[in-house]
Amino acid sequence: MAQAFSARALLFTKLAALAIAGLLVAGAVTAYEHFDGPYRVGDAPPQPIAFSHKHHVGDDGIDCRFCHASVETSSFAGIPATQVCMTCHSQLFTDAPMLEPLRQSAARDEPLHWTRVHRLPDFAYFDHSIHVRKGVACIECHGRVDRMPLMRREAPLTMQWCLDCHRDPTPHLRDPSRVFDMTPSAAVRVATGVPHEALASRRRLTDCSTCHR
Amino acid sequence: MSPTPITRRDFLKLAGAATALATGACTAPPDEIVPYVRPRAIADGIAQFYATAMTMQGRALGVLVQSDMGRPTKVEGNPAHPSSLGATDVFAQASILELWDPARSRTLRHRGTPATREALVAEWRSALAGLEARGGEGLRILTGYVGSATLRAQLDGLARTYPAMQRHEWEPLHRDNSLEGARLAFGRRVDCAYRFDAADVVVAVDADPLGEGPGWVRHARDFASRRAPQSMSRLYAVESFPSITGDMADHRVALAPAALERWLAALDAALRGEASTPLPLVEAAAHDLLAHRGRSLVVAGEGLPPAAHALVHRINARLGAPGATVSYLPAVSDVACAESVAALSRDMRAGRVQALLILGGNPAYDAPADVEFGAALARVPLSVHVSLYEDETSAACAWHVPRAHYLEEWSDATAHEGTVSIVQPLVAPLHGGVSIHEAVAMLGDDAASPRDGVMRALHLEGAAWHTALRDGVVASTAPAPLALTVRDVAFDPADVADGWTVVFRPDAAVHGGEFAPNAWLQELPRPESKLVWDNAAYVSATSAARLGAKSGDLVEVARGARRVVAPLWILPGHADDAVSLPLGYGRERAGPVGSHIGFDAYPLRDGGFAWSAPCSVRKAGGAHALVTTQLHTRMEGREPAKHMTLAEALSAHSAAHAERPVESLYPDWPYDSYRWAMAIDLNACIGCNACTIACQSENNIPTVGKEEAGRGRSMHWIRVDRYDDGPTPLHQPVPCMQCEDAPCEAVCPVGATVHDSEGINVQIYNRCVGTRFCSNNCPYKVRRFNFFHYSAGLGERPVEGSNPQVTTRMRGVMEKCNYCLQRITRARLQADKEGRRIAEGEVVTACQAACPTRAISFGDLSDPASAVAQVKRSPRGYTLLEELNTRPRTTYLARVSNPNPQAANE
Amino acid sequence: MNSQVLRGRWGYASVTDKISDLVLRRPTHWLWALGFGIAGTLTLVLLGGMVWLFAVGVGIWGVNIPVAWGFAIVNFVWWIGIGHAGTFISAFLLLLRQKWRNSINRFAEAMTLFAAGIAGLWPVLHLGRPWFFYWLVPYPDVMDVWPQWRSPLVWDFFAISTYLTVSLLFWYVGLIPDLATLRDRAHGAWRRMVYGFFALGWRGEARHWARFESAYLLLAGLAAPLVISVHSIVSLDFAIGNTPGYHSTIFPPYFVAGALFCGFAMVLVIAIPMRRFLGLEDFITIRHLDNAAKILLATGLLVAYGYAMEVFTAFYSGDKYEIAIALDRMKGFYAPVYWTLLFLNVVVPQVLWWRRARRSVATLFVIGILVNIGMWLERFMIVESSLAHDFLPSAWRPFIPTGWDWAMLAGSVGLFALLFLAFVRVLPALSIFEMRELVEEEKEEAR
Amino acid sequence: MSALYGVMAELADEKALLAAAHEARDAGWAGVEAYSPFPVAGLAEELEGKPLGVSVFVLLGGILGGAGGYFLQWYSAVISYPINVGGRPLNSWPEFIPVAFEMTVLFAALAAVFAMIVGNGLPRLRHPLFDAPHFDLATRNRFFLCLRGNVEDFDEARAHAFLESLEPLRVIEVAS
Repeated sequence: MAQAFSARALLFTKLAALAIAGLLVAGAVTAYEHFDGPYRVGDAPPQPIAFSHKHHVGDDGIDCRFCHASVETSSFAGIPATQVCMTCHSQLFTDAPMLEPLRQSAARDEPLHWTRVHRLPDFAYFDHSIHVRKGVACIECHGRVDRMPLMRREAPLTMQWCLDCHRDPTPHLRDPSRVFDMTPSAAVRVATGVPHEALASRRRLTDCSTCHR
Repeated sequence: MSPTPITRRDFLKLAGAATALATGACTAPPDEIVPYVRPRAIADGIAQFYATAMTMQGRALGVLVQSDMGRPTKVEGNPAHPSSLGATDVFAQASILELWDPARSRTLRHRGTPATREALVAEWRSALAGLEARGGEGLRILTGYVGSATLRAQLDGLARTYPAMQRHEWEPLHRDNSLEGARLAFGRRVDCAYRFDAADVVVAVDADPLGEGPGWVRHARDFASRRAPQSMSRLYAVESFPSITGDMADHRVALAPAALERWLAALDAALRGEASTPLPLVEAAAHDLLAHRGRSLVVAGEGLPPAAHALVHRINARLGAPGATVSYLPAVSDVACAESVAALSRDMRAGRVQALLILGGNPAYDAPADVEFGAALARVPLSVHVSLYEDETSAACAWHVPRAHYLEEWSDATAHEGTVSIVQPLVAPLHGGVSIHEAVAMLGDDAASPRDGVMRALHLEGAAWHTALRDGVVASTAPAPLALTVRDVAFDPADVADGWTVVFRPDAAVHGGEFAPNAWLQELPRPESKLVWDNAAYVSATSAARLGAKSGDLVEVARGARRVVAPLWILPGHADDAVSLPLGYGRERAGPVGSHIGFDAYPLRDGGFAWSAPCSVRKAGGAHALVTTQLHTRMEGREPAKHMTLAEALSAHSAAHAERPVESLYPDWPYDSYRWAMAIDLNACIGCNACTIACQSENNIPTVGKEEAGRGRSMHWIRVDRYDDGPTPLHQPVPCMQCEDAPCEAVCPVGATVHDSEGINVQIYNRCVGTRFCSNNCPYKVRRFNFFHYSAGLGERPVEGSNPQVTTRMRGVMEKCNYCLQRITRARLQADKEGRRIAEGEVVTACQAACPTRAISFGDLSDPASAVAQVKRSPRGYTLLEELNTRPRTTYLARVSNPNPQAANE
Repeated sequence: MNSQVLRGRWGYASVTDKISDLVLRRPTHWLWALGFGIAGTLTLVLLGGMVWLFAVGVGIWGVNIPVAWGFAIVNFVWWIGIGHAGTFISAFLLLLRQKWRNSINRFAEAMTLFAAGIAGLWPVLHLGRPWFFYWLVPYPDVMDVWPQWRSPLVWDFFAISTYLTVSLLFWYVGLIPDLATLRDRAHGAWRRMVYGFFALGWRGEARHWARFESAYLLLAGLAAPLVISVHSIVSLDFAIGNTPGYHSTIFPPYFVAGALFCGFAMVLVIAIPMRRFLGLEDFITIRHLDNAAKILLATGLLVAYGYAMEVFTAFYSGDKYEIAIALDRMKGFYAPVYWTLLFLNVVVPQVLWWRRARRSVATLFVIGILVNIGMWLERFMIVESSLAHDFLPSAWRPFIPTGWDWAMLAGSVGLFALLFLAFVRVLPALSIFEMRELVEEEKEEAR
Repeated sequence: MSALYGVMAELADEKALLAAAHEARDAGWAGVEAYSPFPVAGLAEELEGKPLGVSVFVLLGGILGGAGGYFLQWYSAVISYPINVGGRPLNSWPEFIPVAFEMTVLFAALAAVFAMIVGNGLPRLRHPLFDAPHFDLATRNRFFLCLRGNVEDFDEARAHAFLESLEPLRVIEVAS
């Protein structure tokens, strides 16, 4: 009676088994890559105007609040209206081709359409004003925008990432008066000491209802 | 609304989703940020409130409207407004959906085809030019009751230019009888403003002052303020249809309309000490009224004939009511609607009307059947109808002009007791509608901007104007009460003929029919029957038995040649020999939501018989599927809604229900910060449903449509249960009880419903997978499930109109009341930024805010001084299904009734 | 004398050839083809229902508030129950050294596998957002959240998946020597390779047999408590809840008994036609049917006791809600269902007291079907009537199934039949090596 | 040593096989293998090399599964993300038992199968024996005793002689 498997058949079987295993692994990896999609960090999407935070914040040293005016009062930090840009750019670089869309917007009274970089799902409610008030600096989430020629996302903005801070905020806090300062928190706290803002309990900060409703 | 029969598109969606997954296109689509061009004063993300007023039948309810990023999203009551005192009714709450309703008229039409404003103005002007010679004879204007000084001024202006012009008024739910009654009694037409807070004894004869009509919200508040056991008033109700007022009465008798008149006559006799035909309750009521001279009141319903109203005025005068419990103010109108519209119709048919301008209203649908208004309209060469929707009248008119919603217009309005308030726009007309004022201005070429028109009409400017604008009321504009002397008017009640009487009633949700396109109202369970998406012919069990019909069977109600076929509904507490037909249904042109549902009762309604008429009723054969949200209205001895007599209430001693009732196996969870809690006073709740719609508006709750509602899938987070087997009908609002040992939470496999540190049982929609175990395990059945993608259904608000602070739920997730978490969060963040605790009264839930009777108290239980903590200490306090030891944060106060001992042994 | 386990004269060779030829030689019978066709059609109905369900939502079923659980749960409990008899036969009877088990365990285990698999399908279909079913699995995710371990549904998830896995292992281990037989007897290189692959190169060496037997026995030892735990946990889906009619401590044993009851009914429903069409009367003898019938009777009595106790405790407890639901079942909207299930599950099985009934193939077949229907109705009664009539009268509302409810139930039955018909074509319906053991034991006894 | 896999006797029934195995042991043969179509009681004991018991692995698997299962629940509910669920204690141990139990059974069962398959050196899809004539009957109705050729001082002639002495149906040479 002969073997059920010839030597070659056996070889092929083994190869097939290996191939299937390989495919599964590859599939899993790619799947992870894809589902990781909305959380991809670091890429700077194209914008109607190649606005450089590096230039405005880093070089010119304009305060965040000049453009993001409602960051201290509202959940929404605020995106500057065309006219806010024009306060300067009606004088400066008035004929720079780069600023054409801006001038068009002002002339035609049509808003600019920026591409959103920091995006949270609809069911996650984030409030800028309270974070700023409690001494969470801009750079904690947005990174060194003063070094970003084009806006890019520094943080994954996953629930896990939010929780990391909500579970132990202290290392990320500084004196509220210095939240718009671009120097890292550690350094600031050496200078000004640890802030003693009254924080909600860790339990409150990790309640589902703190961010979801 | 309904799951909208699934079309090919859904399969495409599915296919799309599948391929999306296949191609791993899971990265979110890039979304945009679109800033303003010019900076705005108000930062986005912060809600603003503006005062304005909503007018119905010429009388206004003052409201504060919430605006998020310039979009009106929620209506609240205006505490400064005398008709509101901060509360609202279902119509005001639902008006936000009306504003955003995509079915509203968007185009100016001439005989159905889109036309330009210029074309209309041109034709109108040329027509008027023709009429000018004869002083505008043949020019007619039809309005409802005019509560706006601005409009009055404009119309007077027109009248000056065209002396021969004639004005007509028509309100389907007019007050001809009471105003005529006043004329009989006082020699002039006046409106009554009641002061239930000053009344120890009230007798309501076929009247529903707590349930509908101008000022009812205020009436309910005043009434409730006198229902606390310490100083409790007594209410007698004699009526044919079980109204809210009847439900709240300490004594109630159900009588057919004719018998009501006899009862009133008997009461009058008894009051005058004459011997009267012995009718139930007459003696007791009479004694009570007399015993409380100056603190008692008799209220007559619109259904009673003018003479009866005159009689009631005389009785009140004898009881010393005027100035104390009732005051008189100039009538909303000097026109008798029925005659006015009949005259107009006559003239139209006679060809005496060349140009007709109809400002609002829908006479082609709701005018008295005998005037055949719609047919007559056809004879008018130039007819213009200004309305929110392209309705029956628009179709019958030559021109239709889309009207601006009251949240889109400048105007002014008058409260039920005469105070003037300003109507200001929250948003520019969404569909390019024009306000009535603009329409009149446009046609009578008056250049002034609507805003200036209002300022001029109210003689307001500068600081005064801005104050009025901010407060929503013009200070001290309430007219001084009229001092009137009452004449003697003979009243001989109609003799009680045997046979049926048909009673016409405004529908509790669609009113006269103007709210038929509103899905929220369509799906609002009617207080008396819990029916939704339909009206029905209401009769008593006895009468039904006589017909040999059961609920749902079709019956034919006929008056001579005119007949209506309607589904029957047996209503406990309804008078025998009478059949009540709610108006406002059977609309032909009420948009995709409101058309072709229910039956139209107007064809039976004459100018002469506006509220009741003799009729014949017979079984028509066949049945209609009526949908009720509550199949079982008996308590089965479980007493979910508790009731006690005044004596019991006064003798009961504090049960301290605020504290935990029973021992638990589980160690206590510490709640070191706030402990939110709610108490609902069944003694104050009148079952008006304002809370239900307020909640729907605040929390973006979708409607599901008749079919789905019939399957028990309504989404209301706070439902009002009704029980008929108590000593008195009981209304019980049931939101989530926020149990501390919540049964729902323990069984959720993914932790989608859990407790937060302030003791709120939160529902995390984005975590919910939809096992529905939580609902099974909820003894109160307050959880609602999205069986289909309801939030995308027909009749919903577009996303711009919904509350941005609340997640819109998708198909397959559970939802429920969360004590308006978004409001608590708003307050918490504010307080936290200011480094303080949330103050008492800083958080007001939507249901609490809307409630006319302040039946709902809400607050922080950890503060023993808080209102809710005090209320919970009341001896009437109890916990729903306490024996289950779920330890709810929401508890109840028992209903109390204050029967007259004399009546008991009558 | 037809009470032996093995009828007629069979040797190692003949018994091997007989059973393996069912797979390797027997041509397709037209009845098999017909059955396969019908089952396939019903399966398509199930698939269609699933597509529609995923497209628009669970609203296509009759579920509502208060009755948020519908056919999906009823069918789940019913199918998982059916599965239990297989494990009971293969595990318990093995431990109890019941040699009559050898000729019925293989297809009974297959039945278990298919039933449990179909049962496992329902909870997923039941979900409002089925695509998130994996949230019941504990894994480190970007949300940092975990399953809520206090929920019986999570216990269910672990119980069902464990049960499926262990049943599969048990079944497969038992199959290895038979697969080797098929490998060695099949014609055609491909068939030999396929069977050979799954036989893992089994040679039947003595020490291999030793390990094989101890592993097999240990698996049986594990499967026995497992099968008890599974339906106990399923019963906790209800008993943990506070709903009157759910909240009852007798549920676990009551459910296990019920499971075996309808499981054995299903064994009869399958065994009777199978022995007929595959000509297995010599292996699945009247003795087997008789024993199965006895177990059916016994478990039926346990179930009857359960019903009695449910009513008794309701009134004995004096709990007004429990009393109300007990009365509602007898007199309310679902009374017809209640009395029907009592008749089918309590009255009908009493016939089995008569030896002649236990030995009448036709009678057993009919009873088997009736009991299966009865047990489905019982699950329906427990799940729906309790929810339709709980604490607040204002919330009372009956559950009325839609066409999709019925269609998908029928579809699942079709899928079961489809799997089984496929099984008898590709794998030995009886355990060959255990039949050889049986032959040997019979020889011993003969001596 | 030899090139042969071994020499094998084909026997008619389990008795003969048992006897043969016994004699082979008495005759001091090493590397004896016995093949049968069903487990023959006591046969394994006749051959040298006590098979390592599967039960040990099952015990270990069970302990691992149970402890791991409970730890997983305790860690996620108490340490990783403590949440107030219906007022229940974080470590609701009675409600953690079912999952722990299921995990115990699952891991024990997996261990059993794993131990059996690996212990038997499976899968082994190709094997010299499969080339031996008549060996296909080992899964049907024949019993084989095989003397392995890979042992010290294996003498093919003696093996033949010994096997013939058992009066088998036939003696087969199995090439390796």
